[in-house]
Order: sequence, then C-alpha cells, then structure tokens
Amino acid sequence: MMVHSRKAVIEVADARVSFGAVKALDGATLAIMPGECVGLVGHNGAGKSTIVSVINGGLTPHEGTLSGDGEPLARYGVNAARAMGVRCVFQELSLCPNLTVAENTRLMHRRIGGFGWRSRACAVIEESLDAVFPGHRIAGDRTVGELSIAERQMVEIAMAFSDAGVAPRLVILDEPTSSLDASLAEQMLAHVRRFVAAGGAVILISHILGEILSTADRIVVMKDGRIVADRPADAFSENSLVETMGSVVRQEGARGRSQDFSGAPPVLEWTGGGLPFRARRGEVVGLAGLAGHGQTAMLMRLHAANSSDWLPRRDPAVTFVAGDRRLNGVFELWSILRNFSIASLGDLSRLGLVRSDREGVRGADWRKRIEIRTPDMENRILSLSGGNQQKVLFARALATRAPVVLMDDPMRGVDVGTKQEVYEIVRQEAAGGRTFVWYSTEMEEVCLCDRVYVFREGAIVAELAGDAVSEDNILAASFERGAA
Amino acid sequence: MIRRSPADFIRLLIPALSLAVLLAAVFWLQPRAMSYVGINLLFNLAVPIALATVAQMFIMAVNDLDLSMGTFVSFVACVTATFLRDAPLVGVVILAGSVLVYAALGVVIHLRNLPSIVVTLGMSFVWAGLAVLLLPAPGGQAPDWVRALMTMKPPLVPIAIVAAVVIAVVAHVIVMRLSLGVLIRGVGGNERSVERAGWSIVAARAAAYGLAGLFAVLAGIALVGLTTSADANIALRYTLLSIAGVILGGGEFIGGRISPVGAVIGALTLTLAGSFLSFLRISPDWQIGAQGAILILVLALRLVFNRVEKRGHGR
Amino acid sequence: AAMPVSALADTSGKKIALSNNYAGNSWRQAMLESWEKVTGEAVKAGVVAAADAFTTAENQATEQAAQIQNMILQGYDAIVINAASPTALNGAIKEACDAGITVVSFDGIATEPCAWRIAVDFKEMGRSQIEFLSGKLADGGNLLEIRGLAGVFVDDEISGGIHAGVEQFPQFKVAGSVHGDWAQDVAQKAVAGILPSLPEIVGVVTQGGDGYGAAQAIAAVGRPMPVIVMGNREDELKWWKEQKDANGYETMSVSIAPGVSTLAFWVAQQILDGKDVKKDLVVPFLRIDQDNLEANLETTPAGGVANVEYSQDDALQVIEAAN
Amino acid sequence: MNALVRLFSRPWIWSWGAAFVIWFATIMVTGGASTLGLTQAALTFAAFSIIVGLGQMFVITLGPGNIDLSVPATMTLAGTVALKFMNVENGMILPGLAVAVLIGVAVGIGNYALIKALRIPPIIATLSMSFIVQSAAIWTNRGLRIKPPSFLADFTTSATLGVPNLALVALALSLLSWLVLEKTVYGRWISAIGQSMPAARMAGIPVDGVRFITYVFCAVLAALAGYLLACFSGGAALNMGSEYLLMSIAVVVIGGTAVAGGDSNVPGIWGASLFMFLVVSMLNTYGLGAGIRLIMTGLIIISVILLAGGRKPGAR
Ligand SMILES: Nc1ncnc2c1ncn2[C@@H]1O[C@H](COP(=O)(O)OP(=O)(O)OP(=O)(O)O)[C@@H](O)[C@H]1O
Ligand SMILES: Nc1ncnc2c1ncn2[C@@H]1O[C@H](COP(=O)(O)OP(=O)(O)OP(=O)(O)O)[C@@H](O)[C@H]1O
Ligand SMILES: [Mg+2]
Ligand SMILES: [Mg+2]
Repeated sequence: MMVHSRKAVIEVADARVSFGAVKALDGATLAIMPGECVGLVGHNGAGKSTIVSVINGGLTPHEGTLSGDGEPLARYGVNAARAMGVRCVFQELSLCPNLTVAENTRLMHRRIGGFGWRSRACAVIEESLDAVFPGHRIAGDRTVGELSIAERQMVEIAMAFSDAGVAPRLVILDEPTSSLDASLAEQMLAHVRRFVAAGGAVILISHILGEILSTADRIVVMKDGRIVADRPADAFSENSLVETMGSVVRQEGARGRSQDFSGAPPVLEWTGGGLPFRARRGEVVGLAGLAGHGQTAMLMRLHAANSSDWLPRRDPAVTFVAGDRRLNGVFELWSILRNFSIASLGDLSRLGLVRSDREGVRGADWRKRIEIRTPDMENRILSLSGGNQQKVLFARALATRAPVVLMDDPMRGVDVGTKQEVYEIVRQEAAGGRTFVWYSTEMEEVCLCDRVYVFREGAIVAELAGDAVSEDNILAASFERGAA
Repeated sequence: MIRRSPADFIRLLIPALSLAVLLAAVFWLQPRAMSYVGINLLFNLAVPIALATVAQMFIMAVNDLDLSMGTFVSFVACVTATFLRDAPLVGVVILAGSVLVYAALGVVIHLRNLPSIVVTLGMSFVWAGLAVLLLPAPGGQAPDWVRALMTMKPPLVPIAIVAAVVIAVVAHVIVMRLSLGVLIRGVGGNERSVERAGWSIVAARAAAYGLAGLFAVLAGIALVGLTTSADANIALRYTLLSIAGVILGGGEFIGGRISPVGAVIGALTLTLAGSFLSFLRISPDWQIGAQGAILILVLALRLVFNRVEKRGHGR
Repeated sequence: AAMPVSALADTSGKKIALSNNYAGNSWRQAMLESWEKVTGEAVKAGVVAAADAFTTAENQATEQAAQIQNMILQGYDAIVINAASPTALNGAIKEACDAGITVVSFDGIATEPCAWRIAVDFKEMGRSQIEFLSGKLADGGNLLEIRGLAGVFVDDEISGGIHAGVEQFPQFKVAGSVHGDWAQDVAQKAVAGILPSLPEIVGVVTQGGDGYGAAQAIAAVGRPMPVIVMGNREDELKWWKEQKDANGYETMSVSIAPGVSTLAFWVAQQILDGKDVKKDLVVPFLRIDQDNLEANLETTPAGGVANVEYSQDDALQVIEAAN
Repeated sequence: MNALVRLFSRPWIWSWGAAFVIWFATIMVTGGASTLGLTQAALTFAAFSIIVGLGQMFVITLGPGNIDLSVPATMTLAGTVALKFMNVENGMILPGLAVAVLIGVAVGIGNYALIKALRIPPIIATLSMSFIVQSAAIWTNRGLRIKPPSFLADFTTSATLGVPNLALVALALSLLSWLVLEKTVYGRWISAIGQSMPAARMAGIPVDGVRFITYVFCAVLAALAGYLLACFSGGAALNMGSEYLLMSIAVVVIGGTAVAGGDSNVPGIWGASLFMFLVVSMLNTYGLGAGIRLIMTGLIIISVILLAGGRKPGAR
C-alpha cells in the first residue's frame, strides 16, 4: 500500500486522560493515514470512546500531543476538528429527536447557514443517505423522533459521510452497527470500503469482530487505556483477536443442548397478527428478523400483559432486561446495590420496610456470581463501564423469582468476554427451569436459542426450532417476499 | 417549501380545532359577537397573553420553566406606564436592561446548572418588589403611541386578529425558520449532541432567555396599551396562563417540542374559554370551577385527537 | 303587574350586570349575597329585567377587563363594577361607555371619567382610627400597622390616612408595619413574626378583616392587649364583645359595608331611569362603637360580616346629597 | 476536615444555614430579647409550610413535570368543610378530621384521574382541579367563618414544654415521611420513578399505583394542613390557602430536593420553611417596605440556590 508515504490525517501521540482514579487513556499513540480503515477493538472500558473524544476535539488530553497533516495542532477543539474534516458517529444516538432530519443536518454542518438553508440541508443529507443506504426511504423533513432506532442510526452515519462545504476526511464510527440489522450493516460497511478506496480515512469501533476483520485494513487493540497491538487486519483471526483483547475464548458448540420442550407447560402465550407466540418452561425463545420489525414492541406487550401498573405483585410473572440502558435500564442517581435490588424488593422487605442487611447479602452474592467489577456495591452505578452496568441489569432480573425473563437485545455494546459469561448464566438458569424470551440483533445469539420466531412488519412470520435455527433460514424468513 | 411531518400537523390541528369549536359555541350563544367590534372585544386581551405565551415557549424550548413570567410582565407594565411615557429614553434603557437580565439568567442557570424553577421563583419576588417600588398604588398612564397602536381600527380585520397573526408569524419564523430557532430547539432536544457539533450551549440558552424577555416586554407594553394604566399585580396570572397556553398549543415541557403558532392559538383559546363561560351564565359559586372544567375539556379533546392519530398511524 | 316604583322612564326592560373580581373572602360573599337578595326582589318586582352577578376566576384586572368586554357583547344596559384596579380597567370601561352602557363603580372604584363612582373616603377611614386612639390614649405611644395587599389602591389609601393621622397626632409613632393581605391567617402570621422584636405596643391600626388575627397573635405571646381597631367580621366583633364583658376592653370598628353593592345597583337603576346623577358619590363607612356594638353584633350573621343593605330610597338620598 | 466537606455536600445544609443567619440577624435587633418569641413563632408558622411541603416533595420526587397546584384549594375546602361539620363541638373533632382527610383523598383521586385518564400534564391538571375545588369551597359555606371546637383551638395555639404543638405535629409527620422515603419499598419506588419512569416500569414497579398514592398523599397532607390552619387561626377563610401555592414549592426546592426528581430531602424542608418565615419577619423587623422586602426575599432565595447549586447529586 502506498498510503504510508502520505502524512497522517490525525496523529495522537502518547495521550493520557484520567477521570479521577480511572486512567481512561494511559499513553496511547495512534496515527490514521488517508485511505485506510482502522479497526479499533477492546473490552468495555478499554478507552476506545475516550480516544475518539480526543481525536474529535471533545476532550483535551491531560498529556500528549495531537497533530494533523504533520503539523502540531495547538488549539484543537470540536470546531477545529470539524474544519479539518473529522466526523464522528457517537456510540449513543446523538440526534435531536424533536428536529427534522434536515434541521439536524443544519446543526451538524455550521456552514449550511443563510437564506434557504432548509432545502440545502435536505439535499445534503438525502444525497448522502442515497450514497450510503440506497433505497433507504427516509425523507429529509421527517422528524427524527418518528424514525425507528435503525433509521436514526442510518441518518447519523449518513450525516457523518455528508459533504456540506467541508468534505469528510476522517470518519469515526463508534459502534455504528449496534442497532442495524445485517443487511443495513453490510450496506454501511460497503460504503466504508468505497470511502476508504477514494482516499478517506475511517476509524471503526465494534464489538462484532467479523465486521472489523472484513472491513478494516489495520486493527488496533486497546486494553486498559493502552494500545496493545497494531497490525494489519490479515494478521488476525477472530480467535487471536479475542485473545489479544484479553478475553478467554470459550469454545462453544452451537446450542450445546437440543432438548424437546413440547411436553413442558407453556408459561407465556400471545396471539396477535401472524403466528401465535408461545414460550414453555425452561425454554430459550429467540425473536429474530430485521431490526425494528416489532420485536421490542412484542416484548413490551408481553411485559405489560403480565405485570400490573397499579398493584404490587409479590410473585412477578415476568422480568425484563433492557437493551437501552440509559432509557429504561439504570437509575442514575443510585448505587449499584440499589440498582440491583429494585426489582426484588418484595423478597427483601418485611411489612414494607426494606431490610438492608438482607439486601447487602444478596447483592454481595450476585456480585460474586456474575463478577461485577467494582470494589464496592455502594458505588454509583455510573462508575461502572457499560458492560458491567449491563451485568447489573442481568443480576437485577435474575435475582427476582419471575419464571420468565424478557431480554431486549441486552448485549448491545457488551464485550466478547462478558457476553460469554452471560450466555453461560442464561444456559444455567434455563436448565433450572427459567424461560427466556430473547430479542437480539446478533445472529450468533439468536442461534443459541432453542426456538426462534422471525418477525416481519410487526408480525411473526416464521417459527424455527431445533436444527432449523440457522442463519440461512432466519434470513430467508426475514426477507421472504422482500428485497432479497 | 418543505411539508411538515404529520405529527407536527396534528400538533397544530388539535389546538386549532378546539379554538374553532369554542368560537362556534360563543357565536351561537352570543350572535352579537360575530362582528368587527365583537371579535375585537373577544380577542384584544388575548394579545398580551399570546406574547407572554410565546415568551414562555422560548423558555420551555430549552427544557426550562419560567415562574416569574407574570410578575415580570407586571413589572414591564409598570415601567411602560411610568418611565416609557414620562422619560422614554430611560424607559427604553430599563426595558432593554431587563431583557439583558433575562439573558443573564439563562447564562447563570446554565453555567451553575441550577433548576430554572427555583431561580425564576426567586426572580418573581424581585420583579414584584421592583414593580411595587415603581407603582406602590395602581396608576401611571399608557404612552399615547402604545394606546394608539392597541386601539387601531384597521379595515376589515380587527386589530386583535391582525396582532395575533403577526405574533404567530414572527414567532414561527424565529423558531422554525431561523437557524437560531433550530439551535434553541436542538438544545431542548439533545443538549449534548448540539454541544458536540460545536455550538455554544450557553449562548443558545442566553438567546432563548433573551428572546423570552423580549416577548415578555412586548406583552407588558401591549397590556398597558389595552388597560391604559398599570399596577404591580396586573399580570400575575400570566405565569400559569402562559404555561397552559403553550401546553394547549401542543407544546411539551421537555424535549424542545414546541409550536409557536400553537402557542398563540392556545392563548386565544384560553381567553375565549373565559368569554364562553361568561356567556353561559353559570351560578357565581361555580364560575371559577367551570374555568377548571373547560381547561380539562379542551385538554381532553387533545387526547381524543391523539388517539385518533395513533389509530391512523398504528401498524 | 309591577308597581310603579318610578315616576320617570321605565327601566323594567333594562339589564344590569355586576362585575366582581374576587369572591374569596366573607366580605365579598356578603356583597354577592346582598346583591342577590336585593336585586332578586327588584327583578321580581319588575323594576329591571335582569341583574346578573359575574365573578372572575382570579383576582386580576386583566380578567375583569375581559369580563367587562364580554358584558358589552351580552348587551347589558348598565354594569356595576367592584374594580380590581382603579385604572387598569379604564380601557374596558371606555369601550363600555362608547357602546352606550352606564358604568357604576363602587368600593374598588375606577377613575375613567365616563363612569360613576360610589366611593368610601378611605383616607378618612385611616385617619379616624388615630383620632379615636388619641382620645383613648392621651399619652400616645407605639402603634403597629397592619396593611392590606401591597400594590393595591385601597391599601395605599388607608395607609396614607393612617400616616396623615400620625402626623396630626404626633404622640403616636408607627413602630412596625406588616402586610396582612386583609386575611386573618396572613395577618396572624405577619404579626407573630414581627411582634417579638417590637417595643410595647399601645394600639394596632388595621384595614379590616385582620383585627382578630392580630389579637390571636398577641394573645399567643402573652403581651398586654393593645387597643386593636377592628373591622366588621363577626369574629372580630365577637372577640371585642368577649373582651368588653370580661375586662371592659374598649375599641372601635371601621369598615365599608358589603351591601354597598346594592346601593350601586340602585344608583345604576336611577341613571338608567334618566335621573341626573353626579359622577362622584360618597357613602359613609360603617363605624361601630362601644355602645352600638351589641346592636350590630345581633344583626351580623354567624361567621359573616356586619352589613347594611340599601333601598331605592337610600340611593335617592345619596344622590340628592351630592347635588 | 473531611467531615466538614461531607456536611457541606448535604443539600439541606444551605437552607439551614440561611435560616440560622436570618434568625440571628433578627434577634440581634432587640439584643436577643426576642429569641424565644421569634423561635416559637417561627416553629409555629413553619409547621404549616412543612406539612404541605412534605406532600409537595413526594410529588416533585416523582420526576420532572410532577407538581400539585391544587394544594391551596384543598386546604381551603378541607378547612371550611371540616369546621362546618364539627360545628364548634369538641366531640366532633375526630369525625371532622376524618372529613378533612376524605376530602384530601377525593382531591387526590381527582388529580390523578385527570393526569392518568385524560393524559393532562400534572401542572395543568392540578390547576384545573384547584379551580373546581375552590368553587366547591365557595359553594359549601360561602365564606362564613365558623369557630373551631375549643379543644382544637387550644391545642393548635399552645405549646408543650415550650415547643408549639403544631411543630410537634409537623415533626411527627416529617419523621414518618423520612421513614417512608428512606426505609420502605414505597420510598424506593418513588425515587426510581423519579429517575426514570420507563426504567421503573420495566423493573416491575407498579408505576401508576405508586404515583396515584403519592398524589393522594400530597392532597391528604394539604387537607390536614388546612384543617390545622383553620383551627389555629380561629376559622376557615376562602383564601386561607393561597399563600401556600408558591410556598409549598419554594420550601421543597430551597430545601434541596432535586427538581428533576428522584432525590428527596426531608430535613431541608424544615430549614427552608423556617427560612421563608424568618425572612419576612426580619425584613418587617428592619422596617423595610413591601417592595424592598420582596426584592430581598427573591435575592436571598437566588443566593441560597446559587450557593447550594451546581452540586452533583450525592451517591446513595
Ligand atoms: N466522563 C467520565 N467520567 C469518569 N470516567 C470515565 C468517563 N468517561 C470514561 N470514563 C472511564 O474511562 C474508561 C474508558 O472508557 P471508554 O468509554 O473510553 O471505554 P470504551 O473502550 O469505549 O468502552 P466500551 O467498549 O464499553 O464503549 C472507563 O473505565 C470509563 O469508566
Ligand atoms: N457521568 C459519568 N460519571 C462517571 N462515569 C461515566 C460517566 N459517563 C460515562 N462514564 C463512564 O464512561 C464509560 C463509557 O461510557 P459509555 O456511555 O460510552 O458506556 P459504554 O461503556 O461504552 O457502554 P455502551 O457501549 O453500552 O454505551 C462508562 O463505562 C462509564 O463508566
Ligand atoms: Mg465506548
Ligand atoms: Mg460499549
């Protein structure tokens, strides 16, 4: 490759950032060349988002230097970064839901000002959407709040690649595919390749290693704020990547068990449009299909139908693990312990009074059981990394006596090691008689389920069981009569 | 022109329909109101309320709430009836200064991360105190030009309607058409991402508060133009009226979801609701309660329409 | 079939409205009741066609202005107003006059020249309190003043009268002044708050409605009871009576009778009838002294206020007196 | 040192500090002679704000937008109806109390019905409700002032061991509220709902039930305050609650409860209530006019929030 003869778009040298005692970046050095896609991987809390913030100008490193095109950048900030053509798709959705797509574009591109900005902004974003996601059907005058999560993510990605005066030179994608289904993700990755081929630079962060391996030219592995490996992509296999990240790979044969549940009593049933839904005791039921086709709505319906908004229940019928932690998962003001215990207070109280001794014991138990990495359960929940917060949500759900656990794509942004731990827990609990209803956007997870319902346009269109649960069958069902 | 999305349309349709229904009811009860003079009498006191509602809307756009709106408009009314008439220059300086105070409040609230409710609660005492100092007893007199403006008799359409339309259009242009409006709503919708796009949130908040101050000043001036004089308690009701107006007009407390045209319609609806009750001749004991009932009724209407809309959209 | 009550033009087809801005205390309730009682009889007798009372939801000049504008639309021939502000309704009143409507204001009067005013001399109401105290307490001393609602016309007037009185009788000094908002509980709270830091108080001058609250607050801290000028609420008079019986306590009561609304009604009716009436009329305030306390207390309903209702003849007298 | 830092990170410390400074400035005018009188008066009158403030605090803890504006009207209705019902008879004290509580329950049910069934934002729903309740108060007794039963009148105006009985009632209610908020499942639930309603729902909390109870509780406390206030001031008046609209909100937020919900603070309400009473007393004592007094009150409120503000919500 001839890219090395050119100067780096952005180079971070020996950057250090700490948040209190946490060293988020501990001497990281990273240079991004034009015309390359750098894959950035690492466990939760490794410092990926932090180094992105540094490159993006949102965070000034406490030590270390930044240079662009070979020149040291003295007064670097968000606006300077944007002027240099650095664009970023953040991990969490960062559009204004109350504005239209065009208005969001206006906010992102300071240059689209002046009279008639509306039509210009509309043209800019629609052009970019057409380029990245052909056949997207998102109009510029739609309000973002009305879009599905996947559509919002598409808009954000298109926004980063759009050109309104300053052409994008370096696009940073921090877990861009977390809400996209496979086909949309592929469209995006294809665009990344085109963009890179045309001389642009991309940083791609993802916990889905397949994406990284297939798209990146070079892979940078981070661990505890340091860069521990920086090699061409061909030098890695999925296993070696996981090893470098520091997680132990637990080799699993597909589902491990292939049981017949037809004799088990059904614990949850629902009939709406399409095929009826049924879950039996001890079963792990998967909800699959393209993202945003009614799986989450189904989970919400199941939850609403089996819990009361008016009266407390001593024996909850269902419990829920949220995927969108910020929105319907964590209680931000609270400690880890309180976040953990909130769903099982009925068991931890007498005469309405919470027994804090029992609460503490139960918390310590679960902390050990699923390895929540914290020195003290009394610490605030936000002091945990995202993956660990997710584990707390799992513990919250599993600590209840509810026989059914509803899971709404709970592995979003959870690192490989943690995922394996959680899979193990799910397997154990299911063996103990718990039922899991599991919506996931990741095929690998869907394939762990005993039985899978495939959704299309808000209804169940196919039921796959046993060996029929395979990527091909699910995709076929998702796209039947569709584009594929 | 870009067509607005259906949600925005419904957002406006509901308040507009409530207003239309109420107006029809009023005309039916009191056919005399269906005239140039009648319409003006029905709506002229809605003009300052509409201005105050738009002012409150700017604050609500950035997820804050102004509990001092009423006392501030009263204060402005006192200034208008005294300084603005007797020493126009001083009057203008005071009013401009108070708009700056509003902008400064926005800055302080943002920088110190304070709850706007408490700060404006405190400010409501301050404005009330200043008003009492200015006019210990009701009095003063409206400047002639203000009086002339508010009692103008344009051909065909009464001044109240002209003013309401002008306010709605100006507010719409600022909030929906100008980049500044997008920025302000963006702060309400997702402050962090606006910040990451390189905008100054402090400036945006200051602008929102400053605009609120400006419209509130106009509300005070318009009010004095109608009443001819002022007192320290003249507009206390505007705090709750302006909030109710924004909500009736389809706005929301958080998330930067506001509608300027809706806010003006909301203010007109609230004013009209009072007249409607007056025409109904309810027993004096229950006249106050009926105002509550009508507020509930209008908002319940919103629910019905929302349901209909959901059914239309539901898949 | 109605009796001919008037020798002049007939008002039996006329409609009169009462515009009231506040109904939240017993005085206003008594005012509304008097109106209902007297006008109800008048309507029955066919003197006027209608006499409707309207109250705004909140005590605000802006709401009352809207209410008056609605009355214009409803086609009333006369509007009787207890105004929330002497000037802030002038715009609406002017509109009414322009529409040919007779406007009569009372209690809370309006300064718009086209309206009639039935005024109480609030200044004198304040001044006479000090005059009374000077007769009782020759040596003078410290006074506590309880004011009404800040920024309201009546409050300013009465307080002005009190201070004029203190100038006239310099042996008195206003040692403290609080706003009781014409409400028992607010007055009680304000007095309790300032009392500990006041020197000995010989008298409390009030604006009515707050005397009992002051008495309660003073009794609570066990101070010697000063001479508290009372208003016309029954609890004030009753407390006075109890004290009088127990220890010969002496004071006076000044107030404006809520029934003045009926006087305004008759005046409006007379104007509609074509009578030539001066724009400014004065009614005496209601004064109760040591000797007529019992008589007044007897006619005051339990929990209500001392009141006087007026007849058409009373109105004629007042009109004559002004001419 | 560390303890001092911890102390200053307590949200309620600022309202207590402000109350103390003002108390001191007021008694200094008389060289300390007014200490006992002022303290007793402050405790007595703060009691009412504390009682309504507690209820308002529960509602505000439910999260942004939750507020009860029907407090003043509820106080008025409960006071007037209860006094009329008791009709100056000592034997009727408890039934009268029950009537007041029932009125609170009814208003609370009405409030939440509007909020839930008609989806009206709480601020407007409770405002509309307050109009209706106020009308009901006018309709039931037309402003007649009926005296409280003598026993109640004595109880509310006297003191036990130098502490006003009303302050003791407020203390008991505060302790109860504190216990409920800090120690019970219900307290956890309120706080959870205040932080995130969707999250609370997904965690299996009976969200509607909890919010409903909270609105009812707030209305009941308002009714109780109205009952006590009517007895204390020798009869109910139709406008007796009006002062407590802004007051109930002010004491909650000055006291350090998060306006954004989820975080409540009982001791702060005491500090703030004493503070609000003492500010007026101080400015009256210094003989300042109404204008200056209002301005000072406002500036002091803003200073307190400026000093206390900007803090991060403490870990719990
Ligand atoms: N604002 C902050 N305050 C305190 N600590 C922070 C902050 N931001 C990041 N950290 C800490 O810095 C470390 C690195 O975080 P970072 O977000 O960069 O991780 P990451 O690699 O992006 O993880 P993930 O895969 O979960 O996204 C973490 O331990 C995190 O707890
Ligand atoms: N306000 C905060 N205080 C302390 N730590 C924070 C704060 N905000 C973020 N962090 C830390 O920053 C890290 C990164 O935050 P981020 O929101 O990117 O979560 P994450 O670990 O990447 O999870 P996810 O991928 O699910 O978003 C988290 O691990 C968290 O500990
Ligand atoms: Mg990250
Ligand atoms: Mg993550």
